[in-house]
Amino acid sequence: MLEILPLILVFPLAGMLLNAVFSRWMDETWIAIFACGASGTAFVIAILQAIALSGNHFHVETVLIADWITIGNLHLPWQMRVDTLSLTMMMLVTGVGTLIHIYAVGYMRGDPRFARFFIYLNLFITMMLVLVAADNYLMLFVGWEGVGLCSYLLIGFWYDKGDNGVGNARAGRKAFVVNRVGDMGFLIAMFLMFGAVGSLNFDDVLYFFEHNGVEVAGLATVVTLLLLVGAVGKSAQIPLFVWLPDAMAGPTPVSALIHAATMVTAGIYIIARSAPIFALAPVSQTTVALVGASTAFMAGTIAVTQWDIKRVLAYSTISQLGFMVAAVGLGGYVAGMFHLITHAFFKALLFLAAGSVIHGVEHGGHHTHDHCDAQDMRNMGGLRHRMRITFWVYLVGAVSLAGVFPFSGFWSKDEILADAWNVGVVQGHWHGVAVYVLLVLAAILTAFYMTRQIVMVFFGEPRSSAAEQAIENPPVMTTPLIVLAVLSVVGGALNLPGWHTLGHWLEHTHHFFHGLDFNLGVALGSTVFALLSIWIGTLVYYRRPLENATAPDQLEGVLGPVFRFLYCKWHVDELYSKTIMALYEWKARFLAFQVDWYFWHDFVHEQLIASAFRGVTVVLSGPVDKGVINPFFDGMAQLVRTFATRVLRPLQTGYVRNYALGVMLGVIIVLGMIFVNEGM
Amino acid sequence: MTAELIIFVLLAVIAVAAALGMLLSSNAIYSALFLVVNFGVVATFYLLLGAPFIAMVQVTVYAGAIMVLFLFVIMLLGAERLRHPNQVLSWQQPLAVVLVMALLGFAGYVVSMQGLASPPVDVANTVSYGSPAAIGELLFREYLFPFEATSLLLLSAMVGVVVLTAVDARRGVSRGVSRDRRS
Amino acid sequence: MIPTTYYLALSAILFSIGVIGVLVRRNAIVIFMSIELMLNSANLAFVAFAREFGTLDGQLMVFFVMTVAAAEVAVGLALIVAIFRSKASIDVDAVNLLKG
Amino acid sequence: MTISNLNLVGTLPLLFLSAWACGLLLVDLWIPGDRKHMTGWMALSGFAITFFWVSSNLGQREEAFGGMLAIDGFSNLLHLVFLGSGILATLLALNYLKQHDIERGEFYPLMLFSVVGMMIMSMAKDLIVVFLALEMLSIPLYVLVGFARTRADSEESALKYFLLGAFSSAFQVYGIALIYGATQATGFAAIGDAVAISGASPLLLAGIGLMLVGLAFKVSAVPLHMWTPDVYQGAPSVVTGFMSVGAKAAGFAAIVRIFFSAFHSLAADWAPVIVLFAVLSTVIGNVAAISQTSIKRMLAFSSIAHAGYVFVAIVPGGYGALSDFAASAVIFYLAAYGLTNIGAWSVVIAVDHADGMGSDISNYAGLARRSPGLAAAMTLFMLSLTGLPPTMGFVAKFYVFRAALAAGYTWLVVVGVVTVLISAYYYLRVIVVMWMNSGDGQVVTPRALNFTVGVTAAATLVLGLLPGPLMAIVESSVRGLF
Repeated sequence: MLEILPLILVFPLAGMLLNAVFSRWMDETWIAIFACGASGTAFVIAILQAIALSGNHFHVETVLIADWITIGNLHLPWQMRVDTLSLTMMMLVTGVGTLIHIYAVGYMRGDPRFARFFIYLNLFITMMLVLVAADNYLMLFVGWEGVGLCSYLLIGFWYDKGDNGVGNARAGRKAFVVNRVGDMGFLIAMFLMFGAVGSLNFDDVLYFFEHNGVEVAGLATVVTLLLLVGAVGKSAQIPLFVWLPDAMAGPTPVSALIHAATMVTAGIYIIARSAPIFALAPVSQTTVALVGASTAFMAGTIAVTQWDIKRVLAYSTISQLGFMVAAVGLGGYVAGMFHLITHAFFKALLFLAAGSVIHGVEHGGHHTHDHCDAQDMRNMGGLRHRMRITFWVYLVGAVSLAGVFPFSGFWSKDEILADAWNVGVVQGHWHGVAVYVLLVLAAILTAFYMTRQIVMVFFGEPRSSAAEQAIENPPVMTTPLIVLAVLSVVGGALNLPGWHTLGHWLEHTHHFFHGLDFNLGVALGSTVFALLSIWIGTLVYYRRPLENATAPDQLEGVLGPVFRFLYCKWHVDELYSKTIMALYEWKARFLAFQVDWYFWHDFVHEQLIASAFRGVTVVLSGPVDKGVINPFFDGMAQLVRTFATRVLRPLQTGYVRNYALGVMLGVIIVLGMIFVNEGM
Repeated sequence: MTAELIIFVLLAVIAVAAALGMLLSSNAIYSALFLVVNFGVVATFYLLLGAPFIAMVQVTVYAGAIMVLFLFVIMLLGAERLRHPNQVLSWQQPLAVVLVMALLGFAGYVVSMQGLASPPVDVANTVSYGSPAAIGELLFREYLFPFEATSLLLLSAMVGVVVLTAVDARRGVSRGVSRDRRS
Repeated sequence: MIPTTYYLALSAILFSIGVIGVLVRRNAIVIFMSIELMLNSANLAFVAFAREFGTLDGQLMVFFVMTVAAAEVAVGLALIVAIFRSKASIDVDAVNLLKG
Repeated sequence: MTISNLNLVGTLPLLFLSAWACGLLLVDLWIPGDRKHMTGWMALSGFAITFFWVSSNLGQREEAFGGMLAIDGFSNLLHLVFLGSGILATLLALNYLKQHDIERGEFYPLMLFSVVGMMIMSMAKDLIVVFLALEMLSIPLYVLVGFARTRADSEESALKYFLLGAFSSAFQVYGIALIYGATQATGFAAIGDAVAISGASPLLLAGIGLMLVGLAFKVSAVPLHMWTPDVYQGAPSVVTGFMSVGAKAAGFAAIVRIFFSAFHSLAADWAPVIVLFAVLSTVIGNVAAISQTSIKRMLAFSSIAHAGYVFVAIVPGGYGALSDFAASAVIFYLAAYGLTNIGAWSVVIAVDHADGMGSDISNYAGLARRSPGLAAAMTLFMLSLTGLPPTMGFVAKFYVFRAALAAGYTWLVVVGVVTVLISAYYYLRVIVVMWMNSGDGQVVTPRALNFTVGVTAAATLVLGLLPGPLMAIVESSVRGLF
């Protein structure tokens, strides 16, 4: 039974090739059938594998496809690995992937590049399966690069749209370039592992580290930190997260599949896969946990300020990925994987539902010739009447994300918090406490911005004619939403306290993976925080809904210049590029905002909370996101390019005598090196 | 010994002077003639070194045929002097001198480390050494392959010259030079 | 008998003069002649070494170098003639279309 | 008069190709001017026959012409690289020459002569043969570079290539003279013996340095690279595709043979220079490529960078047991680079118009829509040149870095990885322009060109996915040679 595993790659690949070759003779229906069928078949195979594996007493199996690289004693085959960890990912990728395929059939209908979209999508599924089914780091890297390429192609899918007609293409390139930084870490880690172990097979490498224990702790620290660099790039953590919000330029199913459910979790997967190495490197674990927790918090604060329905979700995704990274950093691999799964359900759901909203509003816009921005939440409002199914599934996704009992997000997020509590309070590590505090704050923010979004989009009165005329989408789009909604509700059952189904399942892969007992105190605490946050959000946004599409955010009245200042992102860029100037101006604005504080009798608590949010957000999303990190990468690229243009190009003068001088210089350098080396 | 040394120094001075003359003449014709002188002196050195065959080849082929070809081309093109003696690359010259000085420095080091030991036997005076017969024997025995390869090399060079200078009959454009010359 | 080292020194000097000729002259033909001078000085070194060792291999080498030089001269002069036809100049500094 | 160990039989493929070239010169005289592609087809068949002849007997271990030539797995595999690039370039030339109105029958014999020179270069076991082979491959190339005589840039690049090539080969000759003076020999084996006995003298080291300069010039290593972009841009693109693979591979063949066998015991002296070449070439080549707007110049700088990666593979050659490994890595890398690069140049030819205006990267805008197959192939080539999986370029880079790691040059591998990262930037730009910009302009894709692109693209992908058999062949052919 396990021998059929390679078919899981064959079907999506075949679907891709079929569509690539024959799409010009097929209509959309057939393209869709091939693409969805390919993905669905892969899902069925994954299920069969799971059954076979449990029948096999969970014994790890490897399936050799072909020899690949054999250099001396180095043997790297195309070999797939079936264990509970890889199967979990395979089922998730193919299952959620299939649902998103089906949804995309409706979403992309009529697009001139319909076939190409599904070609990319099937290629992505193939590559993602290569990533999770690999039996060695190098093959994993192939998948890793492959999904990166697909992601990049799909972000730029509507390459002729975006700012100045090139914005989307630029977003794609940004994603690619930023990810290469992460890849560099991954590659160097791989070479180091290879140098020490002489192999890149998971079993060999992990055995080496487990077997040699503390003797190789130094190496383990370096390797894991480099792996972390890779994971940080792929999973959009500080400081490499900048590409993910821009990646929302791609079609919404792509955002759901690649930039929420699957590819971005590859970083968590690789950390989980390398768990035994991380176990030897407490420094790296601490770093991982803190990076994750800080990202979770920071992205949460930024999400509060966004207008674009997908950008809110993008920052939310970064935040939730931070939860997972923090979890695996604390050794809570089961919790991390659990959250990975539930997050895949509800975030895919939210993205798809957001896509449904956008689609509906766009449709309304066509109807009324109101060409407002269909992704701007200020142009929405009152959609709960016009798009009932979308509203309800969105609500399910949102409460699940907010961590409300008994939705799936509650169970998984709670387990992460329990892990943090365990490390911080029970075991008494300082970083555990820090992670716990940051994650709780992030959870509060999560509930707040989801409330804000729900209220803005679905409640109140429509704030544009497009929203008034918005209509519900056809069943091909809503059915996957309903399925995902059901999964978001019941997903928590995967790893209920007491049963620990997922924990026991994953334990077969590695003994590091074991769940933690339910912590009632933590659970109660986080539930209270979540509900409180929702209540505050309701107070701010539901009681005083936006008047119209151009009205300021409720908090904007409170925060005045700060909000507008946030809104003008390019302004912030400019501001913080002149660092010193920026500090002064920020101070001035801060004072102005205090003076203008005319609202404070009504909402004093909210204002306190809100101003804290805003203050931190200004700092984080301003200088850090827009002012430091972006310019850093742009600056590096610019520096290299300037060097090439200003220094290297003029050297190439075109005068043959200059070139002869170059040859002569080479002669002198070579002779000089040889003689100096010899000691003259 | 001393007489030999005097001859050597004298010839060496002439050789270097001729080389410098080639380097410094602004007229390409003079350069070529200076180079002929240099090649002639070097041919004398070959004789001193017991290489009569090579010396002969040097005079006939190098100083003779090749340099005549040079002179021929210079005169044909009327390119004795450059039309515009402006120096575009003013920094090239000093840099070149510095680099060549460095090269000479390396050469001096290498030569000084070499020592002044004379060869054990003076083969230059033995009759058979360097004679055409001895060379030919070696050429067709040990160096057969390079010899054959050279023939191919010359053939391809010939073809190349035809390609580069032949005037395209279809266009019938000769661009400044008479059209029946195929180098 | 003149030590080989003297010849080596002489050939190094001639070689350097050739190098500097390539680097500073602008007339393509003179540059080319300088290259010939470099080859020639290498030949001198070959013959000197051959005499030192009492073998003929060095002289054979010279023979081949000369042949190659002849081939190079033929192709090189043909090229220069071709360039002259289109540019009406053999100033290498005037041949400066491709750069950057 | 007898010659010891002549072994004409072993060199038959070489002799055959030389004879074919001479014969073709004669036959060409009777082929009318408007049917010169027949000469091309005949040259092609000569290449093809030799290709299969050589590939039928890869594992030989023989010598010929009294030990002047070696016929072994190393030379045979590289023969396949030369002949393969010859075949592909001839295929491209069939239409290219006519399209650019420079069709002359001599083109093909010159190409054959050049390949003969390359083949000799990879077999050479004597410095004089190395020198002659270098000239044999260069002189036809000088002519081929200037073959588009009607275009000023072709002439200009020929002059530059010629003057600098002659300049650097003068250094090489002088280097050979010094080596001869230091070791009393020109054969690699005899030099190796002499070096093992007497060790390094300044004379020998100077000779090695000067000779290395001549060879490094041919493979365009920084700082001897400056001719490369100008010549690659000015030369007819078929010639560029051919020489960027063939001449480079031949240069590396000679470097490997000389340094792994004759100067093996002096690795401590030459390895730092090789490392320097590796670092300078990868860094300068990749960084300079970023600012280029012409795809030809970009590929030229990319070829400089790739020379640097080959140098990375050569570094371990000085470490006793690793020299086989290094030689295999060099061959594999050259094969990968050759396939990919000729493929890329075929696409350049397809996009290039006769007026030479199609060589800007912006001309590739919208290629994905105009000619999806061509764009997909070009994407593959760019990915392979970057070294991304699952292409052959990735495996080759992996192979090279693995060799350097085995010799303990971790920092060199880190430099390599960082430069690969830099290179992603400009290779990616081509992909972006093809797939994400819109534009128009015609593409000329004759059948032979489609065939070339298809073959190279398929090989790049297949050998990236399943390089095992080729690796096995390479390793078994080279084992024990150095």
